[in-house]
Amino acid sequence: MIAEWIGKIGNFTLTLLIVTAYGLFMTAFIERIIAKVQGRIGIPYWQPVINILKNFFKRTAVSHGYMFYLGPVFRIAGGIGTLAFIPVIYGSETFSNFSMAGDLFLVIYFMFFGQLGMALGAGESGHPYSAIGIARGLSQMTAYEVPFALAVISIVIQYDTLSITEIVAAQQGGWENWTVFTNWVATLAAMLAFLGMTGYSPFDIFLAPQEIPIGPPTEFHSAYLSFMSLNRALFGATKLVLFMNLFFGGATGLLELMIKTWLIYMVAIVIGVSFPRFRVDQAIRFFFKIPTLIGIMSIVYAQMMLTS
Amino acid sequence: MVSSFFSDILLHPLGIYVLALGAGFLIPLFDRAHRGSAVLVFFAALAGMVAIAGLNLLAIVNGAPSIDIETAGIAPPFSINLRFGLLEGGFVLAVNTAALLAAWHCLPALRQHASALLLFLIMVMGINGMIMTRDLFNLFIFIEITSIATYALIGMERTGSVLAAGFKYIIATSVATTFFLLGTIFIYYQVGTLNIDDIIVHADLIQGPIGFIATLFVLTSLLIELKPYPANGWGLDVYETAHSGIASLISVGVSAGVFFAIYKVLPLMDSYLTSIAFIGGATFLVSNIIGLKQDNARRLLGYSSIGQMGLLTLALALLLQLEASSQLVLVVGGLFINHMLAKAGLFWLAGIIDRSQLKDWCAIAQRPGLLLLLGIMMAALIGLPPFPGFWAKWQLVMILAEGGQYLWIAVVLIGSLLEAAYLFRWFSHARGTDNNSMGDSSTDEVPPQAVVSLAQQLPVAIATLLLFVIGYVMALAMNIETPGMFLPLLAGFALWLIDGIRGRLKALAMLLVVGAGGYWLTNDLDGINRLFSYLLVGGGLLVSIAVMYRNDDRRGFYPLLAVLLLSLAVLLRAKTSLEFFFGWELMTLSSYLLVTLGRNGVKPALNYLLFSLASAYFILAGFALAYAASGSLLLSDLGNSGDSIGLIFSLLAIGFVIKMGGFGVHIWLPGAYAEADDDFTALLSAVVSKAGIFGLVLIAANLGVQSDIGLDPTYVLGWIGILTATFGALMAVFQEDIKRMVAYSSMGQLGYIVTGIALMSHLGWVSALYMTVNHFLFKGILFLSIAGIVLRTNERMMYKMGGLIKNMPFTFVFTMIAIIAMSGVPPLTGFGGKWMLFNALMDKGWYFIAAFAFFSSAVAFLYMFRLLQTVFLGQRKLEHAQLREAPAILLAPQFIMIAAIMVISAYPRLLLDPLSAAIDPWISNTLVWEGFALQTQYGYWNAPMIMAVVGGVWMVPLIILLLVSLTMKIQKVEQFNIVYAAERPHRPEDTHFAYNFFAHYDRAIGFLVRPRATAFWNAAVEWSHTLASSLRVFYNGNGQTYALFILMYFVAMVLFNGGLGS
Amino acid sequence: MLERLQREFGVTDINELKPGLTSLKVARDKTETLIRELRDREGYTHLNFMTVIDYIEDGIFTIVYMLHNYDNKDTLSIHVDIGRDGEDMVSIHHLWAQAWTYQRELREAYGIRFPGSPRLDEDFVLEGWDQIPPMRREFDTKKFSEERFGHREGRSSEEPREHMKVNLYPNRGGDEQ
Amino acid sequence: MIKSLSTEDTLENAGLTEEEQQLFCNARPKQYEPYPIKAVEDFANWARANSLWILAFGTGCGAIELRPLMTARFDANRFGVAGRPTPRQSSVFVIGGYASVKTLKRIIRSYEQMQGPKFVIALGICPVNGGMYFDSYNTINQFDMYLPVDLYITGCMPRPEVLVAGIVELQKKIKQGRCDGANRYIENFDWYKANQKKVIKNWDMPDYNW
Repeated sequence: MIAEWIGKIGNFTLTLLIVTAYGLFMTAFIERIIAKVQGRIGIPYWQPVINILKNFFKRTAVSHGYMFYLGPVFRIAGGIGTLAFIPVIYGSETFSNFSMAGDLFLVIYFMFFGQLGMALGAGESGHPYSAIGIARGLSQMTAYEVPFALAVISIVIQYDTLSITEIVAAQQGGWENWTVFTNWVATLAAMLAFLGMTGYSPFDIFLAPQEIPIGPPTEFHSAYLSFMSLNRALFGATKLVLFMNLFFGGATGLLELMIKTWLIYMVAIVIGVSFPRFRVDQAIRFFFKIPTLIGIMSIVYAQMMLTS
Repeated sequence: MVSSFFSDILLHPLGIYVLALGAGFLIPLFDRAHRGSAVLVFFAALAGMVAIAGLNLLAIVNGAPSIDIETAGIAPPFSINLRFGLLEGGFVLAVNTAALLAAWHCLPALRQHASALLLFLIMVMGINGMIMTRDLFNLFIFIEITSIATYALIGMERTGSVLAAGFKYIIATSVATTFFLLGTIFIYYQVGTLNIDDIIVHADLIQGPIGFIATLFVLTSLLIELKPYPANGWGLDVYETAHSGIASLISVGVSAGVFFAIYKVLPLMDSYLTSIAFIGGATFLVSNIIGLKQDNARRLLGYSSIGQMGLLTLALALLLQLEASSQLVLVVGGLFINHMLAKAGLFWLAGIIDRSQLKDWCAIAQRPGLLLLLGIMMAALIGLPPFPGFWAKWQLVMILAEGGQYLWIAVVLIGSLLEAAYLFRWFSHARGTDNNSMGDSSTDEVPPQAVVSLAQQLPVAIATLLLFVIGYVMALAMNIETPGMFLPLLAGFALWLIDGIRGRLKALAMLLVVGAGGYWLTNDLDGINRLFSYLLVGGGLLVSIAVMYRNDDRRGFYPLLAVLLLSLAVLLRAKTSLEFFFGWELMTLSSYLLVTLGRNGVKPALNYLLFSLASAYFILAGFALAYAASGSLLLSDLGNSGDSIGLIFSLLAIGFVIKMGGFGVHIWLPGAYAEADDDFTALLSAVVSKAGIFGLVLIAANLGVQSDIGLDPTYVLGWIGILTATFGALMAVFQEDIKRMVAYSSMGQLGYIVTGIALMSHLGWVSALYMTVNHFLFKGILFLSIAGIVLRTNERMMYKMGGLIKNMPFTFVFTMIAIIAMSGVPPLTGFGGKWMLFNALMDKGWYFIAAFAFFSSAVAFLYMFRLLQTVFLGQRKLEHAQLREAPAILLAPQFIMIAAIMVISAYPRLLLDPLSAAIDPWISNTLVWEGFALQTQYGYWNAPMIMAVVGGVWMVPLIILLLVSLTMKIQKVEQFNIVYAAERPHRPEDTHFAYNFFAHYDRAIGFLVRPRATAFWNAAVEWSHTLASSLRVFYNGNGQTYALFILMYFVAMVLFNGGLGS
Repeated sequence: MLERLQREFGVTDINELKPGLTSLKVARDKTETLIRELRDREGYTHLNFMTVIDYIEDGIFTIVYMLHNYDNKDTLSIHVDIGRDGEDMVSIHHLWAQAWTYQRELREAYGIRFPGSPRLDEDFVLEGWDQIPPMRREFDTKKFSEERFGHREGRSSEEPREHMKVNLYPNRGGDEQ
Repeated sequence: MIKSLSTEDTLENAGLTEEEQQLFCNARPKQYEPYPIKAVEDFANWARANSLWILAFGTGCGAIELRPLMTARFDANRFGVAGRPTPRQSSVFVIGGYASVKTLKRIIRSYEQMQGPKFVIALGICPVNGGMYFDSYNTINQFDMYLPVDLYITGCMPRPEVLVAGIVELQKKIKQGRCDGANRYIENFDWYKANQKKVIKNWDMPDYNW
């Protein structure tokens, strides 16, 4: 029993390191692509790591209170936990993490864990910009959750299960079995929601580096910031893995994982560099219109699939 | 000789007349000597009349035959005879008692003229005669005697309006009695006798146009005396202007006499029963509609009085029509006694207080005794338990349902609701709408209080006592499980007696009483009732511990709280729908009164009461239908209702959903929750709202499952639930008032539970019950936290707070945990409920409801975060720098509930197994456990493992951060040490982002939550007021017009009943 | 128009500096009515700026209001002389809301008071200024700067005219004209 | 509020009203030592040097020279330079030329809100000796009297190329562990404060803006 748990924890630590490293690498990679588009060289590949290290090596810090101190802890716990409940590579015991603890529903709800804790930490800093940023971020979250929820319901209808492993299993056996091809409506709705989830332009108002200096994390610095940067890489990669699992057939190996997630990420990046920013109420209205409609259609589509 | 004289003459019913007439002679005589002695004679005579009636009635109840009095020594039909039977005895006793009390009440006015004393006796005697006589012409005589005596008494006060009213009265009654005489003559012409019994025997002789006219004249003139709408303007003026004692006697005494007269002649009127019912019903409904518009207390009572007589007439006619005359005593007698005591009491109170405008009644706002009397009278009048009206109305509705008279049920219930509306509006005025219990009431302008002596209150108090006694007797007659059902009232009364002692001691006593009583009431329950008893009674006690945080006087709070909590126990204990309804109404009444005790609670409480009563009437209607369909009052027989099961389910569900603040009928909820006392709000939300859930579970179990048919209403209910959840959450987002916000949140969370129950599947129910427990836990914590915050900051607007985490760390942590438990974020309890609900929804195929559930739980994050952010985080106000943590007695129950949340989060099986077991009798278990993991068709949920993983992934970064912190110099800074764009903040107020927190959200989808429901209900109120004023057009105050109306009424009656041609 | 102004307001020293820019002088007491007249009747709806010229030699401040007429693209420069030592000036903040910012600036830089102008005494650019207003010509800014802000040794400065002569235009060798 | 006697650890915060005293932290800043292990310190310095986050606070005309740094032509991203909108997260403060007294107050506030190690680059001649504003009533002449400067880049105005060269130079200095401006500030805290208060007359902020 104990040995089993130690094994699990060891495996998970490995997954965690790989996914985090991959997330960091991908951040830099995307940055470099953007730089290339702009005719620059861009940051070195290890720049995100250096930034995180630099912040760990800060020698001073301030604290606004215990919730402020715990905010980044909650944040990264949210990221790690979310990863813990997702099987990363199909068929691999090593990368199945703790997905036996709960299903897709658990993952979706656990995503809030970090956001809530982080929001509380930022709130205690007493900075009005933090509160404004969170207010905007949460509002936007309620909006993109709608198409996402609809898409998730659609695929749950389709596969008749909430277990991520089983959803991936159902998509094995060739690209034509992937959700993106079998249930493209749900995938479309989910990918639109994904744009909001990643927080890239045009849905990055809650960070808004110019108007409200970087929103919720305004007061965070030093090691706190390192935690949050780590989480940003980790959580971003985790969301990609989740989307890959749900809609793009999962991955049977690390290489497949990387290629697929990178491609999914590119969607957000391409749209992000092409469009200007929405105001938050515009963003909310946007999600309640076309994406929600597509989401509703996806449920109808899934039901039709079942009956036919 | 002497003894036989007593027994034969004085104690004989005839003694009533002897006493009246004898005293009539004696009074002027004694008056010459001394006014006081005349008064003594007067009272002796009245008391004698009461005694005679009482003793004779007792004898009859004990089996003696009814007494026939033959005058002139000749047997009827050749002479006038009087009868003193069971019904007559009851009426006579009631009337005489009321008269005695009324005499006491208006003694100061009566003793000014010796003749008034005389007239009063004559009037009472007249009424007695009307009740007892069996002779038609004699009846006319007594009516005339009464009329004239009444007229004279009305004129006792010689002001213009009184004289005008009296004149209109005598004209109207003269016109009516003229027709009566005509009718009598015609009947005599056809039958040849005036004896009513004889006429009934020879009823077949009354025929043709003459017979038709004769009976119609008799009937209509009697009905006119009862002041039916619209020919009743004259009566209203009298009620408004005459001395309150006289008015009360007109309202209860004269009306009783006439009513009994109608009862006597009804055997002749078989063909008119429908008209009579219609007249009664219309009068009841219309009077109560018009009553809404009244600002004058006495006129309002007049409308109520007329309405009640209408109800009595309706009940009488319908019962006879349905051939349920065996229930006459219970229904009509109950309604009559109830009306008589309550209405007379209200008239007397109106006389004592002597404020004509309703809004001036705040004169008794600081007089708890008078308020209590007023409240009891009104509660009795509306038919709330335990008063006679409750039982009578219940029985009436049951009989109507059995007879299929659904329209009349609607009339009775709507009319009652309207009556409740205006009566309790009055009560609200009396309660004083601007009542501040936070202790700074000294700054408010306290209106001059009415000065009332104890003696003046005596008649009202006696009436109250009689109401209770008769209510109890009726309860016995209805086979109610006494004394269990009356325990709440007893406990409340006991606590009321010690209401003078110090606050905390009272609270302690209350807890002990409720604890003992609750245990006694609920210890033999099992299954789902036992589960709910833990929640409602045990949980109620737990939350109630917190009431000890206040040590102020809180008059009335503890007794009412005991009544409320024990009535919940009664509810759980109920085996029959009657017992359930009894508990339900008791709960409604006590929680209403508790809400009025809040800061500005009176107005929202009125809303609360009206919606609660509406809910109760839906429930009543549902039970009535079920009774009609299944023929049983047992709750477990609800399912045998055959085809009407869908309708019954709908009615009952509407009732319960209203009580839970469902979408569209939620407008009472925020106000009541926000304005009630802070600790009581916790109870209201955490505990009392569960009564609605219990009801829903009950009907879902007994109706939905037992009947074994797919119920379409459940799908609607599912949507109602989820819309409630969504809109509750959305509206909570935009509130500034912390209590309103959490109130809306409460509404939203209950919505999920409704949906869970509506699923009608095992998993759905388990999720609903699980969420119920969870809701109890987190809402209890939240509202108690808020109580602490409000106590310390004396503020309810969230933007006026901020940064309280530094002062109230425990409250913050508790609130945070409660909010995580509410939000559904793993690993705490909320997740389990949401997970099961989602699984059950998917299982059932309610996909869009599932999507809504998702959305609303996301929206819930907005307000949850706002609560934490704007109250505890952000910038602390300067004046809050020295605040202390909430009192320990408030924190203790919260701590216990936090511990419960933690345990359930880690081992939900501890809770799920009993829940599942409680549901098993209805739906077989579908929970599959694999180790610690719960499995459904779709997914799995391993709570202990989730807890362990989350704990792990939380602890590891924390340890790392702590280690890293060792290498850094971390400075703890103050609230203004923030990056403020290179400036510095100047005041916490302008640095704290809190007001209109989600302005952008409002811009995006705020149009969804504009107060449409409120607008709708306001329009409904407006509409009913318009209707009331348009129905009032008949009352122009002109005696001639009124007389004309009476004539036209006859014509209308003739036409309505087929004209002369028949 | 100018004649009318001369007649009604006693405007003097009318000077057409260039086409479309005319300066004129008016007495202190008539300033407000004149400007109001120009704004409401003559279409000079825009206050370009207001400033002060310090004639320390004459002991006066000349306050300059620059008004512009969008219709005929004409600009009027209205000069008002006030005494240099503490005489205050009529405020026109009620004519143009932005005027109070100018007046605040003038108060801070020159010490001219505009009674009634809002927030007049708040710091504008100089926070916590404790000397005589710095733009008055009697204020020795170099001396103040050296006293207050110090002076780093090793600094050499060149007279621009000499520097340019030597370094930039050596060939022209100092022949002016 | 009763305030404990001024000791070594607390500052007087005389510029604040009594009501405001409780709203600001009054602790005296402390110096920090290098990591005890030399290798760690070197590694840390390498990381710091390669991740220079510049505070986006344009304090003078030099601010305009910072903008081209991020463009394709100069691409300071290559050196790990990035802009940061909040001083809490920044490590480099570029003083963009002249600093008026009013701005100096904001510069001090922002500098103190940055977390150590932190570096200051003084751009242009004005921070050195006042430059063309040497006789202004409103512009300080010697910036290093108020805050420690780690690197001067002179000129009026220096071109972005020079700025890039300066950044590389700063990186070298950091790697060598010679950029201890933040510690010098704390070491001579009282001297700096005296100088600051000499020119900033309305001192309505705490003595150290945590």
